[in-house]
Amino acid sequence: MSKEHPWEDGGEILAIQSRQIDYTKPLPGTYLTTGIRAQRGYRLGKFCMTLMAPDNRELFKADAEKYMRDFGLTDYEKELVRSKNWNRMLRYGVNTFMILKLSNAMGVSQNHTGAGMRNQSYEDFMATRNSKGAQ
Amino acid sequence: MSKEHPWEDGGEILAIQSRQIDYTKPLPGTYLTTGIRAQRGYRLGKFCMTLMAPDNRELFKADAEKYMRDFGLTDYEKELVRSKNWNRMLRYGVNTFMILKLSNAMGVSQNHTGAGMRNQSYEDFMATRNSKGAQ
Amino acid sequence: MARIIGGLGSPHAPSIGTATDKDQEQSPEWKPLFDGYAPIRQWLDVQKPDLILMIYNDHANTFFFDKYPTFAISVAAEHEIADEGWGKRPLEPIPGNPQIAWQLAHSLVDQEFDMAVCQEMPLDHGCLTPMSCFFPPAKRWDVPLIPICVNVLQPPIPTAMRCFKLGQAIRKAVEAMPQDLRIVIAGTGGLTHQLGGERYGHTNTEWDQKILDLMETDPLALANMTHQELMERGGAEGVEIIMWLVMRGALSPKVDCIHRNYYLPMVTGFAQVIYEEPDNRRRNSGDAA
Amino acid sequence: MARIIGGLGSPHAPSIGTATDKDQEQSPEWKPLFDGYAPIRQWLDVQKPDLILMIYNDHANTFFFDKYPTFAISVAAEHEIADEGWGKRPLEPIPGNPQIAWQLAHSLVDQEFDMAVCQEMPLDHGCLTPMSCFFPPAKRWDVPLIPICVNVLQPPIPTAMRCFKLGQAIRKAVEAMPQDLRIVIAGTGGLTHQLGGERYGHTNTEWDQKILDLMETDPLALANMTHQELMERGGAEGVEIIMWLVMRGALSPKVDCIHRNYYLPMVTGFAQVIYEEPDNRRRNSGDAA
Ligand SMILES: [Fe+3]
Ligand SMILES: [Fe+3]
Repeated sequence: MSKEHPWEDGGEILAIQSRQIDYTKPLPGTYLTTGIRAQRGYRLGKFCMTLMAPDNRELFKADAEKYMRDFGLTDYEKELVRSKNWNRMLRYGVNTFMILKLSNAMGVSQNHTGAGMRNQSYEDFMATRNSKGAQ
Repeated sequence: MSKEHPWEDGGEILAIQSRQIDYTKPLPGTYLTTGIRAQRGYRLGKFCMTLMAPDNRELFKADAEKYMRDFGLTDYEKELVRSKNWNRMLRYGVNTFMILKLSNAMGVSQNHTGAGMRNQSYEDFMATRNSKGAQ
Repeated sequence: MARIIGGLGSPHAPSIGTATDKDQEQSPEWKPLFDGYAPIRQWLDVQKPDLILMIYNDHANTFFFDKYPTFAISVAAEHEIADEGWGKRPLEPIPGNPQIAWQLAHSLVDQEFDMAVCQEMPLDHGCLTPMSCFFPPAKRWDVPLIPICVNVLQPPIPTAMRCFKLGQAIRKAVEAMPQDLRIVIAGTGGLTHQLGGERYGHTNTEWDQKILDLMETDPLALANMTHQELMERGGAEGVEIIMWLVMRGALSPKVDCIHRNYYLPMVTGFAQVIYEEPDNRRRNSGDAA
Repeated sequence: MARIIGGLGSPHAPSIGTATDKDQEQSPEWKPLFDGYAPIRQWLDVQKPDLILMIYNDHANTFFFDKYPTFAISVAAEHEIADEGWGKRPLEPIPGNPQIAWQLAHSLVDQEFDMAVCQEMPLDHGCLTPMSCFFPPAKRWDVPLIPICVNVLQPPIPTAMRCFKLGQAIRKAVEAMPQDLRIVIAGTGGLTHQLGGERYGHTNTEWDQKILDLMETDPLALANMTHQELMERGGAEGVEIIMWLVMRGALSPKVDCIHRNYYLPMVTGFAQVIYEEPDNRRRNSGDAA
């Protein structure tokens, strides 16, 4: 486990008591963004939201480094974006639907993003599906 | 009663049933913004909200007509703003707290606005108060 | 008196809207899904409701986490099409019904539901997908819409039971309205899916079929489940079925399920239903006085 | 275990904040008001609470009617000072307590309160006035703040009873927290005032005194009143006292009112109270084991 970034290994326990979700027993491969995780990921999530605007997407595509710097991402956050490691972003605290806005702006389709999250090639992932057309 | 603008006389009945407020018996001199009244006043209320920004207040003070035109107020709404008739604005559907943003931008203090709503001079209104300093 | 004549269930995946816009509804991959909309379109055509109440969720297009409501209701006269980051769908803005919506908002808040009340609510695929599936191009937009938005994106999200109770409160509100209105309520989203993490693409057809059984005959069994149970079986985003429970809560304990369809092509269990109010069936068949 | 040690009541008029910023607290006109804060400042100094829960209302500075929540809670780490249209007050941003706030949000939503959850919530005079009155410059900001915002601006607004129940739910949430925290809850706004229409400047001292009596000894009598009754007596904006009922609902049925002050200089009946939890008094006087 990374001492500096204790969320990296995915075993982070959120300090929330709830009748609805047992945060001490997280579902495997699932990272609900709430509590400290949501707080940590807020800036990067907000960054992803800016990519809904066409003009911003153009700026990002033209010079991602400048775009990230201008927004004020931390070095760690910039590295996360560059890595296209969607699961790391989820663990950091970026909500799934923010990530889909980022991956879209990076030209990665939803199911390519998903295959990446599953640590599979797109083809291997698609081979597990019933119908390849209806996506 | 104005046929074209049936809300003008203040006797408008909002078609809302509620356990909390009897909209068929409006409190005299009181115009709650909800329902059709809130819908009607929405654009003008949004206009007032823009005057929270210092730059916008400067533009408005420099050329109110241009500012209103650029925002897209209707002729009726422009006339309402020019009139400084706060009660008419309330009846039209502009919430009290939007009006305070507009009157502030027009250089009218809250208690001057209030005296106007009471159809009193500022001095006559202040004579009804316990303490003139704590305002 | 206004009344609810029936409930619809529908998925709301954006890919379905794209298929519609690209004229792919009859392609081999999409036909099994759109065949499931044919009876819904026909039913709506016959019933001619005066209003659709759409229970849907925003996907961070209308709301952001700076201020995320648990429940929101639109009182807008017209609903813009949201740009989610890949351009707006080619749809006209959808008319609302402010008078009924304000009344509904008042009644729900009086009944202790803490709604965010929205005079502007651009709509994303959560609402647009079912609308464009219910109403083919020639029928857009004959029927006005009141969207009710539920947070299923970021915990704390409302309990399944709270959603069921919201449906019950909506029914109470509708039945107190003096207008002669025939209203359809729709629950959207689900069924099984998960879009984030190593568990991306989790599906569970058996559970989906069980949901459809319980939704019809024993919705309280679903309403009593925790989010944890729902997510464990149906995936993190599978919790969206709490929006179907709002629809179900607005209907009679016993409904006539006159249509049910299921198709799981890729990552989401798509299901459609029509639950007709028994009272409405009787009226239409001439049995009622 | 976390616990609520007492409740405060305070007006929140912006003019009070201006008096503070202009160093007019001891002017003849303002002294009768600020004398009422002296016992509160002293009590807070002695009690040293770990957290303030502030029940306040936004005045269309943080939220607009495009999307207006009934109840909102801040989970932010820091709260910006809002510019209401006449420049920001010269105050530093106020720290929150995200860990406790997220826990509170979860607990309230689990208890069927449909909160809007806010990761950014700039604060207006509704919250800033009491904060700067409770904590003079040397004490800013020693105690973190969780603001809870109530719609009193545009109907439908929550019923008085719903607000009282929100207070009860907050208490339940606090008492389930394992942390050893001593929490103060404050209700703000009111008493009698009306800022719009020919009835501008309506005041009612007799009713204000009655509110203060009932708030202490029979809050359910207030909770059972309709908005119409409250507005008729206390003016349209006098309905703000439903925020005091949230505070009161979070306290024991019997409280020790150790301070009460009233002053009506211009258009608003200003009142301050300290309601101490009997349990807290016993602990401090050494009676408790
Ligand atoms: Fe969805
Ligand atoms: Fe206020």
